Amino acid sequence: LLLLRPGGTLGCASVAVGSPVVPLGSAITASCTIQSELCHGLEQGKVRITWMLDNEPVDGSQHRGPGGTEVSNLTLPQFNRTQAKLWCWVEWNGTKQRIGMAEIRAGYPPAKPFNLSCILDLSDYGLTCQWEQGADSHLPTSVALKCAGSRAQAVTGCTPQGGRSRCTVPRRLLQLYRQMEIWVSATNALGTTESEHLCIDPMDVAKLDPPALQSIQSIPFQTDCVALAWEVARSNAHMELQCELRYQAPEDPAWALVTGIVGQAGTMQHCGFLFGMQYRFQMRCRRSSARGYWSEWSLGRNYTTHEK
Amino acid sequence: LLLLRPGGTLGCASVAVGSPVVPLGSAITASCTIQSELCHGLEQGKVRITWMLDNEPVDGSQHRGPGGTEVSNLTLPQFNRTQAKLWCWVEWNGTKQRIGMAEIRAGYPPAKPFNLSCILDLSDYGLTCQWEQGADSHLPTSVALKCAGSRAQAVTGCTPQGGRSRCTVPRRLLQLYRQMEIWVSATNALGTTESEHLCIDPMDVAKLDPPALQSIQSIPFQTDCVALAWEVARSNAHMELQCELRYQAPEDPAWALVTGIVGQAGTMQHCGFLFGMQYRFQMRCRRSSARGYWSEWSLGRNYTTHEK
Amino acid sequence: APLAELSGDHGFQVFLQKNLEFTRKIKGDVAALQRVVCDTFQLCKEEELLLVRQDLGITQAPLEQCHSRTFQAEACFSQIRDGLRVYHGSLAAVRELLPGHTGLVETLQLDAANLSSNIQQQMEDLGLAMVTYPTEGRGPLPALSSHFHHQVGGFFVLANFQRFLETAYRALRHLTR
Repeated sequence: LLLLRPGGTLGCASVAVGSPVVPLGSAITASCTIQSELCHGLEQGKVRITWMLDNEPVDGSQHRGPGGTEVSNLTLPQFNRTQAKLWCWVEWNGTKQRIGMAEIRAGYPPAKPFNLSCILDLSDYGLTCQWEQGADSHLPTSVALKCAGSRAQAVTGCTPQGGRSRCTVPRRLLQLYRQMEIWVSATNALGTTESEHLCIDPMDVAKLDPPALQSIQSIPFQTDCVALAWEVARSNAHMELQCELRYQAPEDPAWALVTGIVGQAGTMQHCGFLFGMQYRFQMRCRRSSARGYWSEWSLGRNYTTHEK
Repeated sequence: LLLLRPGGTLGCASVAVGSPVVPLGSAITASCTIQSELCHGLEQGKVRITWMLDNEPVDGSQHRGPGGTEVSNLTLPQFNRTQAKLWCWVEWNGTKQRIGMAEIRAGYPPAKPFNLSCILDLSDYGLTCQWEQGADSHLPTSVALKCAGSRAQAVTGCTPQGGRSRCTVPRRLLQLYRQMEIWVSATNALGTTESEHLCIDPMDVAKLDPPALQSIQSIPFQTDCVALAWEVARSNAHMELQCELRYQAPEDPAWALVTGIVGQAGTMQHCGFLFGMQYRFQMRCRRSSARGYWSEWSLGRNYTTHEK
Repeated sequence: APLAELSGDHGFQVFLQKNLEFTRKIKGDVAALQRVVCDTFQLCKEEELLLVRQDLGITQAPLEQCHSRTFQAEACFSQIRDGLRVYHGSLAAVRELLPGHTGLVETLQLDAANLSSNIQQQMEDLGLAMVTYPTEGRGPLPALSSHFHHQVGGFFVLANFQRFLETAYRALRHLTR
């Protein structure tokens, strides 16, 4: 154990490496320099320097250096570990002493993030984006989602926590109803890369809350028609929506679909139902600009048509 | 948009009450004073003042006041609501106008908190105290746990959140292994009250982690005795503890208890067990100063004694 | 730019559709806050507070350019943009009034600021001349003498803002094809 003398400088020995972070598989050069007169008990001229990569001995070449120093140089032609400690040892009083160390990391420049997509949550108007990280670079990599208004004012965004590939931009950093530029940036010691840039109006990727089917009844009594009353969720009350209805008879796996239902709330009529049959109805909506996501299907509602 | 004319004064009308907070059931006096020349369109001498308590009309007595003002006084002999708005109205251009308002609250001085008890959590050495709040005073009441070292230096403590009757004093505000004075203080507009003061050393109310039963075996083979190896939890390793063991035969609802087990870890012997019977064993500990709480019972451990 | 040319431009129509929806959203949130003020302070009807309003000297953000027969997009847009900025400031008084609804008021302020910058940026995109109106005395509200006056002040900030949005909505809709 190398006990530092209080206030003592560590001139006794030092390990230098070409670069502490290198591309995986590339060569490593290092040198261990010992100023023996600064190391109590190390007799000048009798210093034997050895190296260990983590726990494996590796060979260096030792020579007399300037100013009475002893220097050992080391080259590892192909460094294939992502992380290792390079130890410099000397013999001292019949014992082997760790006298210096350098940490080496190896990996790749960050992979280009891809499959970037975002959803606006209407409960708090937070914009949650997620992406694929790509191959592991084996190096500490800082990833951030970047977000700029159309006038490229300040770049804001969010930082994913706990190594996840998603994060949420809070409402106060967004500009609603106008195009924003959104991308992912990844940086590590070997470089920086960016995903494709998305140009989206956060409102166009709003995840709508499902509508509610209020009531279903036959009209008038003899026909094969049904009237449904429906209403959109409050959070979508100010939007122009297009909705669709689906219904299914119990044994029938296929859903029948009624599209092009427009407006905020209302009743709609649909015919062609079998008599005395129980049907299951669901409805969903999307912004009429057709951009953005469908809401989930509403809660199902069952209705049995009257007998003939 | 309240765009005040620069320098506009607001002297047209004002409502004054004896006190905005009164004991429940007591009398309320109020006055509404109108300076008609400061109210555009209110013709002097034709001002008719009326009152409403929330939405109920109440009668005042109106008279000419000093400086051309009109004053209406109101007395409510027994105010039984915990909260109300007293509105002063005037007629103006054929409409009734709300011209002034005073909020009145009624309740009781805070009830004396009681049943104060505290537990020291050995995982973070936070002292969590809880108490009973007593009857609701119907008034905004600030409650705080107070905590003073024996030399009555600074009074620290904690404030319960969300109306709860418990809070946790962090380690940095505690004085371990010495008596501290702990009490609850409650204050509202009608007064302040304090609970009984506890004098405790936080360590004496430490909640110990349960010991662990390491192994159970018969010794020696023929006897009705059993040897148990046990060990206290790491968080209690520095304490002098007294522990007790309990065991129970499956059908037997009652637990047999072995008390006075002392020390940190060890083995103990106990006899009197039936042969070929499965017993369930548990152990718990407390600080040997006998103050403070028992730990929970350890995880149960079953052992079947050998046949005769 | 003459109106005809403007309303033919697809980008401009997209801008109008988006910001009509945005205005409807803001109006919905203002109405929600008006319900809170009514429930909390029993201040629900404007006609019961005309005398106090007169006493407080409450005025409204000008929007006459959006009314007039000689409707001028630049002038009207400028007044909408400026009025939104002023309401952004005045809503601070409502936030103080309703500590339990800070989130909703802050969202309203964010939306007002966003709509204002959307209009500003659209005017720049269209090369419309920016007219800036004097905003004397239109900062956030000075301290008011009593709780009651503060509550009435908050009531009128919301009532006037709702009216302002109604007029702005009609002006934007007037420009849609």
